Amino acid sequence: MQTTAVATTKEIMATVLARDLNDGEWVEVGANLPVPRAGVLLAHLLWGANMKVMIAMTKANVFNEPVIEEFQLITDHRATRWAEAYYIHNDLVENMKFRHKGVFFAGALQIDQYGNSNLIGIGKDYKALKFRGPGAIGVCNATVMNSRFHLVVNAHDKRIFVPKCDFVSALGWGSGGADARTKLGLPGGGPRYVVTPLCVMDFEDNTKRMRLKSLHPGVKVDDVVQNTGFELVIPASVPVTEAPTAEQLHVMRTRIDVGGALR
Amino acid sequence: MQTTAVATTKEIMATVLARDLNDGEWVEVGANLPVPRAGVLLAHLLWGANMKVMIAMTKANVFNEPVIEEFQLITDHRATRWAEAYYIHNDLVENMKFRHKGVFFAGALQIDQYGNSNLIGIGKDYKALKFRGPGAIGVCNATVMNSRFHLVVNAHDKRIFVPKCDFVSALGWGSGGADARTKLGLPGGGPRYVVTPLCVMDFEDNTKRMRLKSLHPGVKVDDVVQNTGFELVIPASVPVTEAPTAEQLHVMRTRIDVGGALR
Amino acid sequence: MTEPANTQTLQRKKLIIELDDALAKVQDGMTIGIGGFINSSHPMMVVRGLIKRGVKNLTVVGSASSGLEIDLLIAAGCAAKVVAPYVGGEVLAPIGPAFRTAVEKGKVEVFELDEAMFYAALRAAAQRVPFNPWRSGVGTSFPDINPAIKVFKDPINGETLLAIPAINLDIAFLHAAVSDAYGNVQYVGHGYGDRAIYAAADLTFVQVEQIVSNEEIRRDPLKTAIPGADGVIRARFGAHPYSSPGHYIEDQEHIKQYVRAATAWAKENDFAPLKAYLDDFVMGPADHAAYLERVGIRRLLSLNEY
Amino acid sequence: MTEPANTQTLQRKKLIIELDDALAKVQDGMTIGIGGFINSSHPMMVVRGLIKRGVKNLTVVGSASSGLEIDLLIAAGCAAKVVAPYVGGEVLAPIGPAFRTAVEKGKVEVFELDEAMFYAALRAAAQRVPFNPWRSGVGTSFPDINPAIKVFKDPINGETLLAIPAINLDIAFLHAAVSDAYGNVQYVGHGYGDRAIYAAADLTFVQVEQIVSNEEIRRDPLKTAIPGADGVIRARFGAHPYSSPGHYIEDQEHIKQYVRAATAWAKENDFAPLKAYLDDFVMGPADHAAYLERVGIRRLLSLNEY
Repeated sequence: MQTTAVATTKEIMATVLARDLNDGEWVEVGANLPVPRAGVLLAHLLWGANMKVMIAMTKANVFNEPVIEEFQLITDHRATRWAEAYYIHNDLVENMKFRHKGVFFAGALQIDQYGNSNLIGIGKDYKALKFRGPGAIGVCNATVMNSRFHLVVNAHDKRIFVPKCDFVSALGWGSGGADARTKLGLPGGGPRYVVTPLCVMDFEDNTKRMRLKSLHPGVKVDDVVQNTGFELVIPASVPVTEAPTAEQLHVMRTRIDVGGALR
Repeated sequence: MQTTAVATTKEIMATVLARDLNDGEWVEVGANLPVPRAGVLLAHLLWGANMKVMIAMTKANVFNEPVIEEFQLITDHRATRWAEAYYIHNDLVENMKFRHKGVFFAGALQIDQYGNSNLIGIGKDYKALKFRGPGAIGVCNATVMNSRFHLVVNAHDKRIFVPKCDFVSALGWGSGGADARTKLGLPGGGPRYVVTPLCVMDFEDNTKRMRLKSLHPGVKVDDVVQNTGFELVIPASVPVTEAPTAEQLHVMRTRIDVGGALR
Repeated sequence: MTEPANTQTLQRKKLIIELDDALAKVQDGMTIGIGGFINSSHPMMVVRGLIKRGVKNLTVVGSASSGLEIDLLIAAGCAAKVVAPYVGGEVLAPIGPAFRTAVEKGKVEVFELDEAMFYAALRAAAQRVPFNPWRSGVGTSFPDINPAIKVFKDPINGETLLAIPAINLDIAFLHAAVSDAYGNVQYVGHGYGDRAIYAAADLTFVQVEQIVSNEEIRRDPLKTAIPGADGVIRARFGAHPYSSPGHYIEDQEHIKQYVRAATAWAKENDFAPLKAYLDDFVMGPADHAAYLERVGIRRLLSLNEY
Repeated sequence: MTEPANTQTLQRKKLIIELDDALAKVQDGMTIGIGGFINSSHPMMVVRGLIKRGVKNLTVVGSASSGLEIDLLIAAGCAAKVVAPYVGGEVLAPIGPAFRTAVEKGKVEVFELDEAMFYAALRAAAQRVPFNPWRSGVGTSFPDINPAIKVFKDPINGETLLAIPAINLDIAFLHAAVSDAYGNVQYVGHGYGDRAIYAAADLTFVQVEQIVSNEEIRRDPLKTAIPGADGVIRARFGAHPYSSPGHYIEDQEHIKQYVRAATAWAKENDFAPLKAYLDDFVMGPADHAAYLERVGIRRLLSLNEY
């Protein structure tokens, strides 16, 4: 690999997600979620030949596709061309066993320090919302039933990272503590990473408070602190987020993101 | 119709069941239940062109079939040839709305005076059965969710018609009374007819005690009374069970029961 | 012996109906299901017909991820309550603009739930039980903001679960690829969650791109997703501006035109563009053909998958 | 820029396994699901394999209507508990003879339930909830004779319902027409309730008449009933003596031979004929091919659907 191309922030974010994925896991490739899509496909193509990839509500394996065409909408029927099986949507949402090996990616309007998140709306009074959100879609369930999930947002500011979510549509670590989920009887490993355009965060083992894990190139600790509405756990030394290797970047740009959505 | 052929008891029983069925209803054609099968198909061919007939776990319409081949086993794949749709078996058993228009036929090891019935086994102690039955199959549910059901047995004796079932696997009218089912929150009209080789019985409107409705040709009231282990309601006058018309018998013998299972 | 009389006099009844026959079953205040998924397979001919008839106070049950067909019903004032885990158009409209503003203004009530709760509720109706239990959602705001969802202890192990009440549909409206004349409906592709909507409904009317022979249906019985539609309605391009798998892709230009109109209401409190959209594309055209003429055949012919 | 390394070094792992690989996962005392329906589609190669290995104390979860494959497991002493709404062979054996006598003798416990409760229990496992509610069965003996089924008041309306506990399968064994090498399984016909058994299982092994290409599977993704088998096992005539839709009908003569042997145990308390049957057709043959040789190719070739 001789290339010295520099990865974009979105490409770095995708690579962070990819590195967390293991071969054999079940992952959704959402449409209109280009960063998680690229992360999933990067892992699939480079070390996840046996990952089960859900594209447009089908079970697909695109490991041998030279170029994985991108579709803008999750309903695009052309994306079902790779299907080995269809997930009838109610079966998909009602059969939970396969999600033991699943990894999920969620967005949010608001995220608090324990990784609880909100897609319902903004406002103290549910009956008089200041801003009505899109609704929880499948996020409430998918963040419980999958082995773990990552919160991925396209902006890092105090509107998103709030001391307390007005409403919680996907539980993170509740009021904190490693048993926050198990004491409610919930399976699944909960939120692992929070990936933003500034940094990667994870959760402290015992308190499950959000913790700065790595800073994207050029970002300073203070940039994160100033744009986060709660107190983050800041380790003594925070590394720079590992960039994609030349091979990873090459595969991303030539097979996954030919259209350049991440550039 | 010039024929003067005399119907057999089983043909009469089938005709009784047929006459109860209305066009548009949903009915199962069980394999190895030749009497209900013939009754269903008779209604379907003669006045039920729009009945939805379940054959071998498919939705079929055999109205235009010249001869409806009979299969001995419910699993015979050849009987799926008429399918317009498949009933995936768990969908069939879990989707209950269509059964609003359904009519069901149940057999039994024991039947009591309120039409409660038993397929579980014989014996006072469940842990030490004298005779282990086959199990309730789908009968417990189908007798609740369909609009009504008929009990159909191949023998009429005191082993079957008992004062009290050892176990109830399909509820009839409980301990009696027209509200016996509704007070338990159960939909469906409950058992309507009990059809045996001797007679047809139904249930008195208020008490829901079993009542003699008609006697098959040549059978006397006393034949029924002597072979029934509880006190039947016997009306002042009991008609002879209406035999199939010549046309009905002709259709039955030439299109439905060519093999003569009922003869 | 004579020939049996039946085959000469009786015949199977065709269930092909007109749009108005289906719409006539809808009464104000009913609970109505609308199939499809975000930007695909909504029964838009029916949706426009409902608006044109001025149906009011509907409880509109969308699909697990509803699109802007629900937004349009809200914009037109047909919906009093919406049951949908999502109302939007993905990149074309992250949140349905009319949905957003009508909820913020208190004009429409939301039955707040996520996809899994949505199917649990429909399934309860299909199974004729008052509720189904679900685990996910424990510890979230759902039972607080939707009082119909109850937290309870399961009677077997005493675990904390949510009880999701049955949502029974008076009528479900769906859009599919084909059916025969007898209500056997097949999709191209998987058909999203339409089967679950069908299973929860007292009556189901399906608009289809084409009616095919019963023999064609019988070539692949596994494809029959809806085996008992109460009526099927001819509706070529009937999902427009949304896609119909195997037939046409979504009309993004048209959807954006709607989104612009609805966004004017949401952001500037200006209803005029929505009024104009409704006049042009819903109230104005005399029927489905007139709607398609308004859209233009050249546009329709451009919506090719390949 | 170089070529990406991955396509040269990595490849998708084939999931075609040997019978013994699947059987090795089974431990005494496990809860095992066996697919099919009465006289069709049971994974008999696996069933014979389980018996041969001498597995004990299984909780055997049959299909909604189980056949004599469960009877055979009981006869062979593998089953401590049976979960099945029916065990029999229709006209070939209205009640499974070994089932009947083993239950009467107290050798086998029955988890008493009907088909709807059966699927409610499997679905609960698939949904990872401790139970599902069901209405039918209220007022019957089921909650009395099966203490695992609880009568309760629903938390929404206070209606009386039954709580059916989840039945989680450690391993499901199924028989199907075809799969590819990657665990995508398709049936000829509807596949009975096998999908529900699969959905409730931690691991699923499917024996198939034939392995086909991935491309063949992809010709009709809707047919893929089991999208994630953990292993597929080649098993031509593997459902014998039961039918395999699209491949062969049941071998009634062979089934009757078994029924005669099991009936001798049930009616005359004479286990010798069953012992002989087991020796001849289960313990004796070294492998599946040897079993089929014992049955005889002429017999096998006679089991044609048409």
